[in-house]
Amino acid sequence: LAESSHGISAFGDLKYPADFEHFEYASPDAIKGGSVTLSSLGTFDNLNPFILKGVSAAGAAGVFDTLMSTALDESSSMYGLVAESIEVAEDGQSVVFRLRPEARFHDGHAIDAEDVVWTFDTLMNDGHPLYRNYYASVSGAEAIDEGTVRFSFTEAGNAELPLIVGQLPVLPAHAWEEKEFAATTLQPLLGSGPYKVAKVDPGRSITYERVEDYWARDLPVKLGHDNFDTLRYDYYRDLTVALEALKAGDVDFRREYISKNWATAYDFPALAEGRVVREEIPDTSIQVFQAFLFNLRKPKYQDIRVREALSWTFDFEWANKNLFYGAYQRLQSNFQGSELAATGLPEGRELEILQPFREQLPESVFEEAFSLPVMDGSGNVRRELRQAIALFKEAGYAVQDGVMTHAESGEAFTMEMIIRQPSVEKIGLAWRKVLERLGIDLKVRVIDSAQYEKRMEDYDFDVTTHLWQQPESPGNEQYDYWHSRVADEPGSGNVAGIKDEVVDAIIPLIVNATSREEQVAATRALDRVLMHQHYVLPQYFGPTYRVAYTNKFSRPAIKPQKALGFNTWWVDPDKEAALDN
Amino acid sequence: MFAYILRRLLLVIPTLFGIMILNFVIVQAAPGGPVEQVLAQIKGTATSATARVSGPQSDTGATGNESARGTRGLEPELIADLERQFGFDKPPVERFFKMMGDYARLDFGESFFRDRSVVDLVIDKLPVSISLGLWTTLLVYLISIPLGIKKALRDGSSFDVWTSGVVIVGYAIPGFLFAILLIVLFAGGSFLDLFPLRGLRSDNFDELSALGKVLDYLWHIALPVTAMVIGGFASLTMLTKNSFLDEINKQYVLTARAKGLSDNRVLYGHVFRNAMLIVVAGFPSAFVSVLFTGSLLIEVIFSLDGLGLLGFEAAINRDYPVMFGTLFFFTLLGLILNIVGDVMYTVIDPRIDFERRSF
Amino acid sequence: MSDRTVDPVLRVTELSVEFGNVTRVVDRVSFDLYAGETLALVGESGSGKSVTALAVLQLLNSAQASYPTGSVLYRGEQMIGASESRCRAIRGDRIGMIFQEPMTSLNPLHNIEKQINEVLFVHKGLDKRTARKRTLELLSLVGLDKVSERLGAYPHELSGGQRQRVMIAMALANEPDILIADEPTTALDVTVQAQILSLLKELQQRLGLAILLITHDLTVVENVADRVAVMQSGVLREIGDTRRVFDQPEHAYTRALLEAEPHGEANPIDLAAEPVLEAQALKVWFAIKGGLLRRTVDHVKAVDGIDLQLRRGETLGIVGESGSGKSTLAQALLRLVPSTGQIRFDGREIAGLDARAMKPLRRDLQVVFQDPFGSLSPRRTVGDTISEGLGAHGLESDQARRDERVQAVLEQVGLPADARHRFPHEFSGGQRQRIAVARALILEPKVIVLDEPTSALDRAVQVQLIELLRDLQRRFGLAYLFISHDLKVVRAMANRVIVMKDGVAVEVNDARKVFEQPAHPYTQALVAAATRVAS
Amino acid sequence: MAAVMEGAKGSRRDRFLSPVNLRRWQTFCANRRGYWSLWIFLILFVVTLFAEFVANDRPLYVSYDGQSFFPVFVDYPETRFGGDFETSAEYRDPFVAELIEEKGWMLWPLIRYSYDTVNYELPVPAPAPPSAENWIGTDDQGRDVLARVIYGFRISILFGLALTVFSSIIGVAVGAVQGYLGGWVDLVGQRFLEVWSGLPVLYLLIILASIVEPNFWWLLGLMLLFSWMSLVGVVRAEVLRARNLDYVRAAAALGVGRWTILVRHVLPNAMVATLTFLPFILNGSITTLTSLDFLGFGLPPGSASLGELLAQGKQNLQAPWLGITAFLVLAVMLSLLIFIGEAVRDAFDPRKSLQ
Ligand SMILES: Nc1ncnc2c1ncn2[C@@H]1O[C@H](COP(=O)(O)OP(=O)(O)OP(=O)(O)O)[C@@H](O)[C@H]1O
Ligand SMILES: Nc1ncnc2c1ncn2[C@@H]1O[C@H](COP(=O)(O)OP(=O)(O)OP(=O)(O)O)[C@@H](O)[C@H]1O
Ligand SMILES: [Mg+2]
Ligand SMILES: [Mg+2]
Repeated sequence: LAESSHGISAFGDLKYPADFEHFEYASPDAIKGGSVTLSSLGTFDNLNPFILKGVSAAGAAGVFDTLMSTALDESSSMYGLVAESIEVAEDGQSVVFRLRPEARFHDGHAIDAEDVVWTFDTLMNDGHPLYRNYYASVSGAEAIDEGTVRFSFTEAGNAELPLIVGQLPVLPAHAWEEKEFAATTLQPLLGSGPYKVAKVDPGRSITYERVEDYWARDLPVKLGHDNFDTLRYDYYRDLTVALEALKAGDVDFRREYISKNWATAYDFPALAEGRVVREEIPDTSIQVFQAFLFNLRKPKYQDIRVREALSWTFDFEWANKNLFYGAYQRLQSNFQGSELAATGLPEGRELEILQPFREQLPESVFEEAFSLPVMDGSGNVRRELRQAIALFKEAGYAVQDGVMTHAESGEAFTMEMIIRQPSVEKIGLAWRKVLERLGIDLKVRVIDSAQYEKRMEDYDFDVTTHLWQQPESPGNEQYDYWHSRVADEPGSGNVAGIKDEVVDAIIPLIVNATSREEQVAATRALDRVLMHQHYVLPQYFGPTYRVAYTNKFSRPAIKPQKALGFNTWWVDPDKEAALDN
Repeated sequence: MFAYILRRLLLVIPTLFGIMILNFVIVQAAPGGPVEQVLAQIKGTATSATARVSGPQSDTGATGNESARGTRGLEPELIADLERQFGFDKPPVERFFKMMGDYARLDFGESFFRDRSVVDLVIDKLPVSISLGLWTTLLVYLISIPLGIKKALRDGSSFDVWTSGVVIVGYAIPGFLFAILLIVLFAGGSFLDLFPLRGLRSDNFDELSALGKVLDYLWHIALPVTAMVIGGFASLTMLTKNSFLDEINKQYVLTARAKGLSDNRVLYGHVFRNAMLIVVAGFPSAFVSVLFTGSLLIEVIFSLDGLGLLGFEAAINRDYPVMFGTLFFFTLLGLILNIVGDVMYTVIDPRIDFERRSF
Repeated sequence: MSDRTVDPVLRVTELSVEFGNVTRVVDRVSFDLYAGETLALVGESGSGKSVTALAVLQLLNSAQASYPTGSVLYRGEQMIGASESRCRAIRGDRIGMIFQEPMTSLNPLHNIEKQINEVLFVHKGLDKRTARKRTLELLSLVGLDKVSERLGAYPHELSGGQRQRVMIAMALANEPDILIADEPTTALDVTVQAQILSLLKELQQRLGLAILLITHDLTVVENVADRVAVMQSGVLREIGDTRRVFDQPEHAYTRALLEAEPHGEANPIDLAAEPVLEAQALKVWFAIKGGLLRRTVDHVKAVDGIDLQLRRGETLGIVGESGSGKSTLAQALLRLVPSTGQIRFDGREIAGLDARAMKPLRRDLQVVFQDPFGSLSPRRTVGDTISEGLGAHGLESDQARRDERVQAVLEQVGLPADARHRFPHEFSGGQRQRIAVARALILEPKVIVLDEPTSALDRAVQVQLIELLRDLQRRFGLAYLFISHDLKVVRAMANRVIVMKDGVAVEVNDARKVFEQPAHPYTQALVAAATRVAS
Repeated sequence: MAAVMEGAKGSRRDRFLSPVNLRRWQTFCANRRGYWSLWIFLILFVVTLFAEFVANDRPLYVSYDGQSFFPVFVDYPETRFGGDFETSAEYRDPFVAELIEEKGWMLWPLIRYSYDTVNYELPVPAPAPPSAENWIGTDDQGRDVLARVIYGFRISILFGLALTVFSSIIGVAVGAVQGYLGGWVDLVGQRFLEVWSGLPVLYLLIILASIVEPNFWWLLGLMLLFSWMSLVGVVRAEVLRARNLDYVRAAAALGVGRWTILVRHVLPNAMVATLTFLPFILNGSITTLTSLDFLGFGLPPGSASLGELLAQGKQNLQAPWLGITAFLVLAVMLSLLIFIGEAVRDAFDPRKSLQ
């Protein structure tokens, strides 16, 4: 049997020892108290965040504790919360959690193994379908004794599985005896977490209050967390109005996702008077990978020269300067912002992995560091277009009567981009203007999400914008993202339809990596191949968290590396007092 | 007349049936259904129904709530499961007749996504819709009609010109822009912070005195109603004015004046009824349209949950039970009000009948 | 009766009225009206009588009409330019007005009770119950039957004469100082007419009512008026005591007016001529709706089984009590109201024909409605209205020829050619009536149904029109169905006469027989009344 | 002889404008507001109709190497002027401009932007405020607002006019027939209308968008399917009333055909309501197009549309020139139409046409 541990990471390299006092990024001196109002968009009609039906309230998950708690400054480590220790079976086929005897629900009931088992079974049966998908490789949970629970897996050696099980919330079985789980509710649910629901105004606002005698309050994983006495979410339907709410002082904290607002809308009296602070906090976590995606099932995109040519036509620099107030940076990798991103030339283990495939890969993989064309931001892209035209020529295209046409088939090269987020429309249209000069007609179509989903599922599209949230520790999902075996399965994650032997060969190396180094090397190799093959055309990311908040917060000196960590902030009574004057 | 009303009432049933069947067919034909909607939700790619209306939430596609591992492909069983859950494993014809059967028993089903009965949902949203609809309609009618009459009387005068200008400008101001403007000016933090930003009542509503409640309510609806009425005056005012101009020179008006009636009495007692056939008879349907469709954007901006939003979201999110349920309510109400409207015609003008005419 | 030593209640001096600053339709008219007297205003159709009356009450549309000269003093108070509120206090209370065209002068959407009550509410401040009582009283005073049932009736449910009496009741409701009566009895049969006139007399004696009576009926003038004023082309030609004017008219026009008299006999008829229009057992019942759901509770038997026959070249007069169903009968024959029974036109059964089948027949079956104003489209010029029939029957496709015919027919009825470019509201009552006649004549039909075609015409025009009709009849063998209260005119036109009462024909006979040996008591009363009035 | 001449002259003028119509025209002109509105509207309409000559990113005329070019009409590849690309020349590109100016000259339209021309040389991020270059600023994609308004006005007006004309004709006809005939025609027709108006427009749009790319004509067609219903009720009510009037009966007695009666005598009563509604229907059509754009079911992204401008106005409160421009355009257009409508109403009011 493997030995039990206070925490777990994919490769066993925990940053914090068993007797750690608190996470580095949380301050033990944080002051509990104060009340905070946040804004939320849309509406809610449900307090049970685990089911399909209803729109659950913001912050509803804060009422529940999970088996383990994620460390926000490590790539993939979790430390016991409800579970005191975790033990992965030698064969990797199961994992055992030992629960903390002091763990309590808010009604005083101890959290026992039955609760965990019940939660798992309930989520799998009546919970949101997401769980069935998420825990597909977990075959079951069983209570060994009152304080011990075992999860078994359908596959062995997947280092990711114990981690996702650790994310399992624990719900009180006894509170659900009479109630139907799958039904939405506006009755506050019994949980064990740092907060409980204090007041619900359906669809309009929800208020949580801190549980004073929270059982885990002084646990290392929770120390310095969840400091506000009351936490309230007000719902707004309209973004502009939500922003006004900040200006009017109805909201204490806001993250801004729109560069234009950030640049122009933040000049209101409260800010000038210093009652509201506007700040950019560097985002050091792995970035969402957002890219134009070509449907490689269509022959016209199968030519790498065509794909590369297209990358010469996307004028990010102009768009960034003129449309986004220079707020963004170009994504250069699938794993931007992480050590997993390929940089420079391949070396070491990465090179070793790639070497055997030299034949199948473009030479640039070994000879050049990957970079996307950088334009001067003037909108004048003549130089780049010449490149693009040259590539198109190579690929057998020529401009005839002003239209980019395949020389042999006589087929015009046209593109249709479907998008579901109106925000992408702008860059789509900017791109369209450039493509026009190549004689390529790019149609931009915005469609609603059900229709979008339908078309994506049927792969009935030409170009679209897609997002990948890459995990800090890549694993099985890479099969779904890139592997050829899912390329033709309807509804898979390999939306682009990549069928690349090299990619197929690298993915197992990532999944089966036994050390972080191996994982990193393999992932970099994958990243490098994907980028050099120009399967997708990367867009951009925002390198900072743009936040504005009432000037009453203090926060720990160290920010968590992988998140903003608002739940480690606290209301500083001095600042709050200063506000009132 | 009695026979006519009876006939009309009986005809409501086939009409409703026709509407439902047409809608059913068309909705089936639309690409993407509730299953796709759930899938999009699971994958985190679902965009909110009102995204276009309320503006993009983010420059990037990301909003910070992508689930880390949710983007993986979905098992076919899951999809089949969802289909079963929504009843899509049965053929459309069967589904339709089941739905109609349920409706006949006044069972309107439950929302696919919300776990509330359709009836509850509608009842929930009524206060907002009625508040907006009623006040808007009332204000518009109470202001436009006298104004239109006055304009008719003073046709061509400078009063006529400037009031035309005002109502037209009001009409041309897009309601939602005006709403935003109102918010920024009167409810935001940059200028005056006089009015609440959202909702129909304050948090402490229950603790207020009766008068306090009324005031609180008025305080909340002031801005949305202002934004809604601003565009409503023009057409009614002009219609009133023009109908009056048409009627005001008729012989019977002369008689009325010869009786020594005051201007108002002539206008409201005599001309009004003659001129207002369309306006008055159009009232019910105007009310319905304000109630159910006229206020989507205003509802979004003032974070009010009304029927307009409910219907729109249901349509975009493919929440069929809610969609058909609301459709059913609205059309039923619309049909009944049409009958009321037609009966009003005969009340207003006793010469009117609906019989066949042979010349 | 009247005392002319005191100040007149109404003094009109040098009054002129212009429309659109160009046409002067009343030119420097002056007259006084004393309490207790009746001043008759007579004159040719279109001479400005009605306009003068309206000017007195300041009821002309100020945007169109102007008063270049003159003043109107009511009890010494200037009316021209007086404040609206002052005028209002006088109108309907101190000065009552009976409009010339009762058919269009009532509010179509208010019932009778409401319309009469209103005057009482406004000036007397009566409550609903008392007002109702007074309304009932007034209605019976003017000789309306079934008064309490009629209170809820709408104008369109009343006959022309009934509406006229409603107008009279309304004008008298507040017992005014002055009554301006513009052709108050045109739609009334002689008996009712006599009743109304004596009612006025009685009021005059009791209250010192001053009456400005505008009429074409010189017999009436002779009987009731103290003084007569004669107008022509907007100018007051002569004013004087009735006897004096009638005996020694000073102005040539007055003389011409007095001399004109419908005379002569109806054209002889060819008894062998085949009937062109026949009806058998013709019935028109109007449903009376009651209750919340407006179900039919009873019927008004407006026409209750009438048989008639009209031969080529014949004139069939229809006389009878006001409200007896004459107009309804006419409309039924024309298939304009739903009826039961048989109607044969030109040997063809037309009762069941649909609109399309009726259309070609209509060319030969024309009508002049009792209410000329209502029967003219307000938005179409007179020329369009008159020529419309030509177009409808494809008669004259050439625009210029059509125009010529319109001009010709206008001339025949005594209207200027440029009338065709004007709209109906710009004409006087008598002019409108002639337009309606012109519209029927232009088609050269076989049968014309004439419902009170001469009621608003002055004697001279009346005579001219009758001559015209008779002439056409002689030349083209036209047949007329002639509805009138004016027995003189009927006599001058009709070969046979039907006397109607309560929807049935009480007597059908040769015209001479009817007038000389009336058989039915009602006819006797009618003829008696007519002679009484005449003497 | 002279008389004949006189007559001929008279009749020619008569034929051109009968005395009544002459009077109507005079009454129309007498309403100064309406009269001037008509002129302004016509001018705006014609100017925007030729938008390509007013606002374009291509010169009207190019003289190059002694030859004449008309880029507004013809696409000349850039290579024609010695450039790189075989696609249509981008005349605003300084490189191309230089090439041409070396050997010739260009005549530019008043506004050197088309509705989709991006001003790449913005001094500040888009939306840029009004400047000498972009007279009423740019939108949030760097496109000239004035150019977009000109093109947007054209497309909106054309859409609105087409929709209004067709839907009014259909609506008035249907309402008139139902009201006039009454009976079963009315009863069944009204029910049909109710069913029809119950159609889920949103879904039809979604379906349409999934089959074709919605363009001007598709949207026009689809909107036409529904927009005609707005007038039916009004017209029907008026006709139900007017068919009982005496003069309608009189026309029937004349033997005038029922349809002619309907058109000549009954419908004019519905005219006031119709005329009053027309400007609003027109504006409504434009707003419909606007809200379609708003919901993303409208014209393809990038098209010039007032709707998009409005949406941008809302999303860019910091750039008031967007919202204000959109509002002004709508307000001016609506005012003009309403004033014209009033004057037309006056012209057809017999009691007005006196002076
Ligand atoms: N609104 C108007 N516009 C233009 N002319 C008018 C108008 N009203 C009346 N007239 C003209 O004024 C003249 C006088 O009309 P008025 O009605 O006073 O005649 P009247 O003497 O009452 O005739 P009748 O006996 O036929 O009723 C007529 O020639 C008529 O054409
Ligand atoms: N639409 C209707 N509804 C109910 N009753 C009606 C209607 N039309 C007419 N009547 C009634 O029918 C009767 C006959 O009316 P009609 O108009 O035929 O009389 P008339 O003989 O022409 O009278 P007058 O000489 O007064 O014109 C009247 O009592 C009238 O009240
Ligand atoms: Mg007269
Ligand atoms: Mg009659």
